[in-house]
Amino acid sequence: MELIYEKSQAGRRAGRVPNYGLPVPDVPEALARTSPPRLPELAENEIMRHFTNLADRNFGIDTGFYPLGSCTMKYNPRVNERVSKLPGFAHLHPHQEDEGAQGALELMWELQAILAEVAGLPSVTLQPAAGSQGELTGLMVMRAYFNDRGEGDQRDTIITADTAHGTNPASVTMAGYKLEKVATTERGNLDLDDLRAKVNERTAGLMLTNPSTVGLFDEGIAEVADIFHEQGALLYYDGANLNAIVGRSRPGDMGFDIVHYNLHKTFSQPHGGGGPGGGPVAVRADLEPFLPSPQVVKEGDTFRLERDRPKSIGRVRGFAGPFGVFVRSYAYMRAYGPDLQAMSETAVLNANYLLAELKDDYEVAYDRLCMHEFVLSARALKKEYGITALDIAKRLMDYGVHPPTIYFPLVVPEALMIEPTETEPKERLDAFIAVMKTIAREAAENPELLKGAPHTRPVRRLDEVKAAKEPIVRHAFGERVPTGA
Amino acid sequence: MELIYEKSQAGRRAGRVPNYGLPVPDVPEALARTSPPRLPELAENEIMRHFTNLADRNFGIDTGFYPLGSCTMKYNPRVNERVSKLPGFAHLHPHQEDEGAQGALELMWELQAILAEVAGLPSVTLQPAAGSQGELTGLMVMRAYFNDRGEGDQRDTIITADTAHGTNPASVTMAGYKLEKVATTERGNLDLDDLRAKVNERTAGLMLTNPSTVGLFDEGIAEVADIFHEQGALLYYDGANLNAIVGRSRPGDMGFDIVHYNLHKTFSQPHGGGGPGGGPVAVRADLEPFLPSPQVVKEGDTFRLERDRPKSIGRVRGFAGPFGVFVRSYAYMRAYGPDLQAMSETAVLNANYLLAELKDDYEVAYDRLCMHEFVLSARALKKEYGITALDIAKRLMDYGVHPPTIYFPLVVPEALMIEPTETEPKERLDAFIAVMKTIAREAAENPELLKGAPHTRPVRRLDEVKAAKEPIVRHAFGERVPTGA
Amino acid sequence: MTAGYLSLTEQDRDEMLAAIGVSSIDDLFEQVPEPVRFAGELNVPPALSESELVRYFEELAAKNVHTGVELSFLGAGIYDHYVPAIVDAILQRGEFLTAYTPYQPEMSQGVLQAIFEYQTAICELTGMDVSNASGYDGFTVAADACFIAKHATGRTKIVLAETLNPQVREVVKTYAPGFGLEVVEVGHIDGVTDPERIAAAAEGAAAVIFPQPNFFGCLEDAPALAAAAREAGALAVAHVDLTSLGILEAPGAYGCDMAIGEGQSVGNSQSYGGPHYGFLAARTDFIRRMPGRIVGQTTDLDGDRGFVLTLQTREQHIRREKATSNMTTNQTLLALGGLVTLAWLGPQGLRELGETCMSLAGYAKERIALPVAFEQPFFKEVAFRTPRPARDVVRDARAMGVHPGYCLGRDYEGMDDVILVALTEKRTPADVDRLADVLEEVCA
Amino acid sequence: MTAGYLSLTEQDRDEMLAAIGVSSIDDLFEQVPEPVRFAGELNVPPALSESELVRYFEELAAKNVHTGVELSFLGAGIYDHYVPAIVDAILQRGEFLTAYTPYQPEMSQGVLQAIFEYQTAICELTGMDVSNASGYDGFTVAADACFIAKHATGRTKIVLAETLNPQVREVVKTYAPGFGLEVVEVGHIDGVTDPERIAAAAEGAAAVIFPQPNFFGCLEDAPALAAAAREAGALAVAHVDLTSLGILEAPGAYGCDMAIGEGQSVGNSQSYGGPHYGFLAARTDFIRRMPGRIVGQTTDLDGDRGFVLTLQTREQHIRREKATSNMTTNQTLLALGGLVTLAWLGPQGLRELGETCMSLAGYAKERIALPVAFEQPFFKEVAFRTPRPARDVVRDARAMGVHPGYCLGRDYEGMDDVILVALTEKRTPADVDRLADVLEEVCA
Ligand SMILES: Cc1ncc(COP(=O)(O)O)c(C=O)c1O
Ligand SMILES: Cc1ncc(COP(=O)(O)O)c(C=O)c1O
Repeated sequence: MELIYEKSQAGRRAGRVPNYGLPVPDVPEALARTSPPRLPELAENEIMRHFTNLADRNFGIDTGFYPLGSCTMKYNPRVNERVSKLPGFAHLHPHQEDEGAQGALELMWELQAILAEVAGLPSVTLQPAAGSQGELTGLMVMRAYFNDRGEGDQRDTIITADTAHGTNPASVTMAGYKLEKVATTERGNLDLDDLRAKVNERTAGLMLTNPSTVGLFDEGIAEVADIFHEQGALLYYDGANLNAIVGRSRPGDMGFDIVHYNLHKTFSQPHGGGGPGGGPVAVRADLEPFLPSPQVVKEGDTFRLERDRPKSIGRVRGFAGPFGVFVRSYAYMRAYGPDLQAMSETAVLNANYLLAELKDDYEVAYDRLCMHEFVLSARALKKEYGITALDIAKRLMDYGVHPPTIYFPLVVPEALMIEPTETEPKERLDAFIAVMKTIAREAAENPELLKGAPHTRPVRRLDEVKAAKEPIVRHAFGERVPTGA
Repeated sequence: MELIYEKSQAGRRAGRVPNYGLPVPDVPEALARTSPPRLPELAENEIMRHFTNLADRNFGIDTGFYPLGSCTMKYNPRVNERVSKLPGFAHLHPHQEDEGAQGALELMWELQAILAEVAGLPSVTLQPAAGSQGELTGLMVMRAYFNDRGEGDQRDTIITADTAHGTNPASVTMAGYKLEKVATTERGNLDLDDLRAKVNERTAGLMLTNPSTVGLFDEGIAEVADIFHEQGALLYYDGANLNAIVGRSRPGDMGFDIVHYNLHKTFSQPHGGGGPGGGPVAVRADLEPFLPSPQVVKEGDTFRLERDRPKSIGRVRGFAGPFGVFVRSYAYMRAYGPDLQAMSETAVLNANYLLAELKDDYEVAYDRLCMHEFVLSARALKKEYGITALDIAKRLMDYGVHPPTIYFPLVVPEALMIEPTETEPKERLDAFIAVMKTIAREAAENPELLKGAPHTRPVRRLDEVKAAKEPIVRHAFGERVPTGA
Repeated sequence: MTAGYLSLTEQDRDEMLAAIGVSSIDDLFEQVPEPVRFAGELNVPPALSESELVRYFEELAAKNVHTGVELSFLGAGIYDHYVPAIVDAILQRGEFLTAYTPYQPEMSQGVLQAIFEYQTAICELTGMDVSNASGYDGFTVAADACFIAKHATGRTKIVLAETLNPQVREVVKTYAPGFGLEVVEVGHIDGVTDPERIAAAAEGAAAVIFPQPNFFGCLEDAPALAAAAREAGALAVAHVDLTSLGILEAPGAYGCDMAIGEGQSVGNSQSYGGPHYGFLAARTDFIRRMPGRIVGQTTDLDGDRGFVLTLQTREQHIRREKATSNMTTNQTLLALGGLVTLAWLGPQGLRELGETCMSLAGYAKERIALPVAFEQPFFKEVAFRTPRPARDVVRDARAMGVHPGYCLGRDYEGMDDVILVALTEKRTPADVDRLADVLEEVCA
Repeated sequence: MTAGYLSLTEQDRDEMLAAIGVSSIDDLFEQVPEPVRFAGELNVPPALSESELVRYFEELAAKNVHTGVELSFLGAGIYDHYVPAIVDAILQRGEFLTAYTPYQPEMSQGVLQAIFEYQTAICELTGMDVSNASGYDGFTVAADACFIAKHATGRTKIVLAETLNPQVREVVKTYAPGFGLEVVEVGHIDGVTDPERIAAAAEGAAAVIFPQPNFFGCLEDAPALAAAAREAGALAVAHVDLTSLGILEAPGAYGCDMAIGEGQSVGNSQSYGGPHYGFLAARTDFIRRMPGRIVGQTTDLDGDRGFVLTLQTREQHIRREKATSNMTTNQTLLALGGLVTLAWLGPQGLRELGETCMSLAGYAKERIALPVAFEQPFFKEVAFRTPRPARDVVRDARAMGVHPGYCLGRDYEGMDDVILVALTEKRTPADVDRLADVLEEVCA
């Protein structure tokens, strides 16, 4: 398909801007634009078509099944979009005086209360923009806490699991900590012996996903918490997998001191092809003073943004957080009410059903009941037929299914990480099971079919190596390149 | 694709309705529902997917070029949707007191003023729901006018052109008139001699589209008007082709006494896969008393719905008309302002460009400059290769173009009626020209390709005869039928 | 380039004129005879850029007092039921929004299948065999029904219950002369229609049209009315509210020949009266007399299922002056809104919706300290007698932010003191309390 | 079935439990050790049906005073520019709205191509070679730029102009300790930054970040600031407003190494501060140090063009603790809103937008009877000195329905009497007149 720039023609235009006939002040010559940006020039008609046609080349939850592990691709209710666009929310300026933003502040306050209840921890900041920024915020809070206790220099290490998501180690570095990794047992739990050997007075804390990135609940979590707490270290909970346990188990009760949520996973903020998200962080009471500024506070019946927070780590992004995300996630929570636990129960049921039905056809990474997701391995198919996780992923596309997450977690070779979520009906699960079984057969009978997949998408398999070798990351005006479909 | 009923499962549900815990009064047993309607039972997730997938099987202006003659498929600006959904419009109850509906009434008043200016006739009713209902309304006004003059019984005949759209004769019958047809000359004008022979004291009026359904302006329109007016008869203007002449010629100036507009054609109300539309009617001053009730009137600075209209034909539909349509069309007009004429000029330019570029490859019905649309004939292709207008239409689908109107007007054999509209860029026109030339070649070289077309749509060519012979017009629960794609 | 939504550049225009072989736009309009050319500039208000346009429309909209600004109990044919958010999300998809009538079925399977599903839902709700793809609204479908009845029976009298929406009756009377029909109205007794009176009026009639529930909110003895009509050889036509059909019997189940009505209450916003959709369903006998579009199932070249517009020999583009109707454009998009809403509600939701409305109406009847106008079983509307003229009550209540409802005196003699209060599921018991308090105050 | 959005029926559940080989949901949670199970019911507010939910949210929203209720001149980083209607129409399409990050390119060509087009637009506007797919907002991208600069230069000092948005400076300071960076701020002289002071501070610095236009609305001598930075071997980073770039020079054209900023003003609603998108563009030299997603062009098996996420060896899922950033989720949908808006404006519209804003700012300067705080060339904001504390002026003006702007005293000492007035194209000359009149009244 042509790029929008390739459809452009000089002098064409869509939008018109008011012109009030006032004189335009001069810009000092040295500061004035010398050559205009080559933005697209199309009439509105063709802009609408361009993006409609692009949308047709994209797959979303609304298109079909999207079992992308670790991403919790659940249905995104349209009522959440509706309420997020109410003018009182969408057109509220972030510098509006608190008195003129009481509805927004009340909403944030209520959202925090539910988040706190879900985590079992009392204090919440809504500021972080996503899970990763929540991680970084949590680590900064840790540092501030230890600084406050005079242990800031001493505690320089964060421990993560070998199954950890890449953001965890990356956040550790960005927060200025050293990283230490701990092993996972065959059952998928943290290796307690390894842990005991590594946790000491230099340890600032642990970062852990629970259920872990292999979809298993750490059966030794209470001991893990004790090990850290005994050494005066803190536990950070990566909430990416929170969808497994809402109303069934609470990170605070497990012993975690700091928790982030991914509102775009557990609480249905649509991911929009990459974002936005929301990564609130909850902490135990004595860590509250370190949370970012500002914080919503309630005084009598009125709400206020508190900026005078002397021990706070400061501000991690603009304003009070991605407010539009809060509106959607709060709406999602209010549609469930105390039935929120049914959400997690169903997510776990759906995952276990898939696992049960697929484990005869694919190698399972861990032979246990899973939580909200599970990991299959294509190792055997690779050895026997040369069929990789990638080939299976691409072949799924031909059946109208978005592939699962592949090659993650790294501890499982040829990993296929499958997370159906709670909003899928049994029919979709059964259809997926049938397709996966078909593909397993195809791998044996017709491996070339898989190697050449996908066959039905607007493009065939794309060369990612080439893209990275000679990066073309913007349109080269004038030089035409061959276009697909 | 499965029907939504085929995806249904007992006990599943999407929406929830408030339940306030109040006692539910009893319904007398004889009036109570005995067996529940078999409505679909799906979760919201799958409803959204069902209609998303259905949308993917449908083609709109947003998808691509849609040169459906007589339908004026121009771009539908999204700002019109935005303003039509403002709560002050969308949630206004039609029985709201006039004092609480001043904005709506003002909008209708302003819309009427522009419509009047465009038609060159002073009085407008917005009530009719579509062009066809506008026609019927206009004929009822005629009848009321003649009744008022005591000529009601005498004048029992309406004359239409042989090129007339089917709605014209159908409206004539529904209005209780007899129909007489007048011939068209080789140049596409009304045959004045034929007309003079047929117009007499029994004639109530003429219904005419100008430019006509073959896309040509009637060069003798002034004489036509004289012939009718001399006999005391009235002229009705079918405004389906108004997009050709806005700001360039006015029906009132041509001598028409009654005019309807198709807001869903000329003024961009999206057609929504079949409707809604809007069919306002304008009349000359002395016909105003006969227009439907209610009418918007202005008194000082306030607006009011006038219901006390003793000579009115009465009400032709509910309330004051399809108000949401008025909002969109008025917004469309205000985006152009006095430049509205550029809309028609460009529509005519685009059509003539296509005609000029295609007339060597296809037989043209009339060798003249056209207005906003033109008619090609596949007669020669049919004779030589057995390729019909239908085959060409189906083959266009394979090239991602919506087919033109075919087999209309009836006076042209194997007609292809092409209306590009003003919103198309030259690139789209050029692409269409290229495709049409390719198809002309294919007709000669590979007629089977056309006979078997379309090849790329979700279904292949459909059997319309079978559908009419054994009509299946609703789902037969329980009996499965073979499903497509 | 000028204002608006045009796509041609100067250069495009010049190239195109050259290709046509003319030198200016004016040349293209040469075929318009000089005397009927319009030379001036249109005298219309100036062009607005998009942001100015939005601001202007916002200002206009702000001059309206909509449901949401005012606590409103207006109904009387159009209702403030909740339209689920998915409706708009689906209807705003360009493939639906910007498509024409599906003349080319291979390009339009989405719309065609959706209409087929809509027809099925209407048949299920009404207990009928066939539904068209929609009529203009719940008013014109009554005229359509008369046209069918005339041709089916060869008779020329139409009987309307006076409890039928007054605007429905007005529309029928507007159409009647052209159809060659005479209209007879049958008055009510204590808010409902007497089957015996109907039986008498139905003699020699083509059709009897009666409402269920009726315009006063009361439940008619619909089975008896239908029987009275049919015994006289007239077609029995019920004008029904879709939201009632989870609770009230389907017209097909008590012998009606047709069921018609306004679809707005399921899936459309009030929008000051339109656009909405009218539904028209009938027994199979009348399938070839139906007006408007009908979608039918068929197969493609491979034998796979598909959908097409069917029975087109009924329609104007083929039958012309002998057509069953002149209708082309209908209300497909609005009907699609109905289908989506019905799917969202499902059978259980529809029943619950009716129960909630009824329960609120019952609560209003109990809570409001005014006598009811008619002591009859009701659905979602209740008529109350006011001690002062109803118009004054409305005016004074509105000044307190509550619109108590529709003044029946607008249409019915002797009802200047009757106010019709509509209860949808969007009103709460607390809202009813507020209404009751305000009415008490303004009626004192 | 319970509340919410679940799809399983009782029967489904039973069949699935049987297939798994357990007898209850509780069995599935056996792996959660008993002591950490949560046994109770969550103490959260009750479930709401959709219509109740909407009403509740409408009530909350009504407690906010948004632009549109109040005539507002608030800016200071977030602006009330017009967002064209097509933006929402496109962003609400489920294929965009409900997709994840395009890890599987063959499923995601739509999003990938759109990001590629976005990257191109940002490069064009800023005069840079490479843009990422978006950062969280216009605040965090400054921290990202520092991280790049640190690794590119091996230096640990960051220089910030004090005229840079205070919240940008706060965010940099929050991140700095973790990055091992020290932050130095350079004060302004008469509302703008002195290049010589920058030159002095830039010695040994990794980067200098300065705004154009600055937080006071004034135009900086940006080329001189960039030169001062570069001469000292520091990277020159301009923090710019996209709406100015039809009028003001592209940072790339005056030697900047990076250009960053808040994208909200192009294509996003204000939304109480988010979600919006931050943009980050740089010279090619820094491509492998960029944080976040980057889309690149490639070919498929047939040699046809396609797009993929590229240079992933920078990223956390591959490089883990050595990654250029921890970012995964970004702001793609908001950036897409930016792209659509930029395409809608085109080069001419963008220039006109800047001109209209500037002309209104000029008019405000002339019309408002208050002294300007800084006599400098400006873009769309002007700072005025008030005779009373600015906070009081704001309070009193708001009581009259006008929000006159941002109190600079919130961030700058000695500016308690300065108010920053923002002019977007949505304000009219008449609006400015009203502001002027209200200010005159409340300042008297
Ligand atoms: C386990 C885990 N941790 C952290 C993250 C990062 O979250 P975000 O994308 O919100 O930054 C993810 C997201 O994919 C994840 O799956
Ligand atoms: C020439 C002509 N007249 C009348 C009509 C009927 O208009 P509507 O569809 O608005 O009822 C049409 C619509 O196709 C038409 O093309």
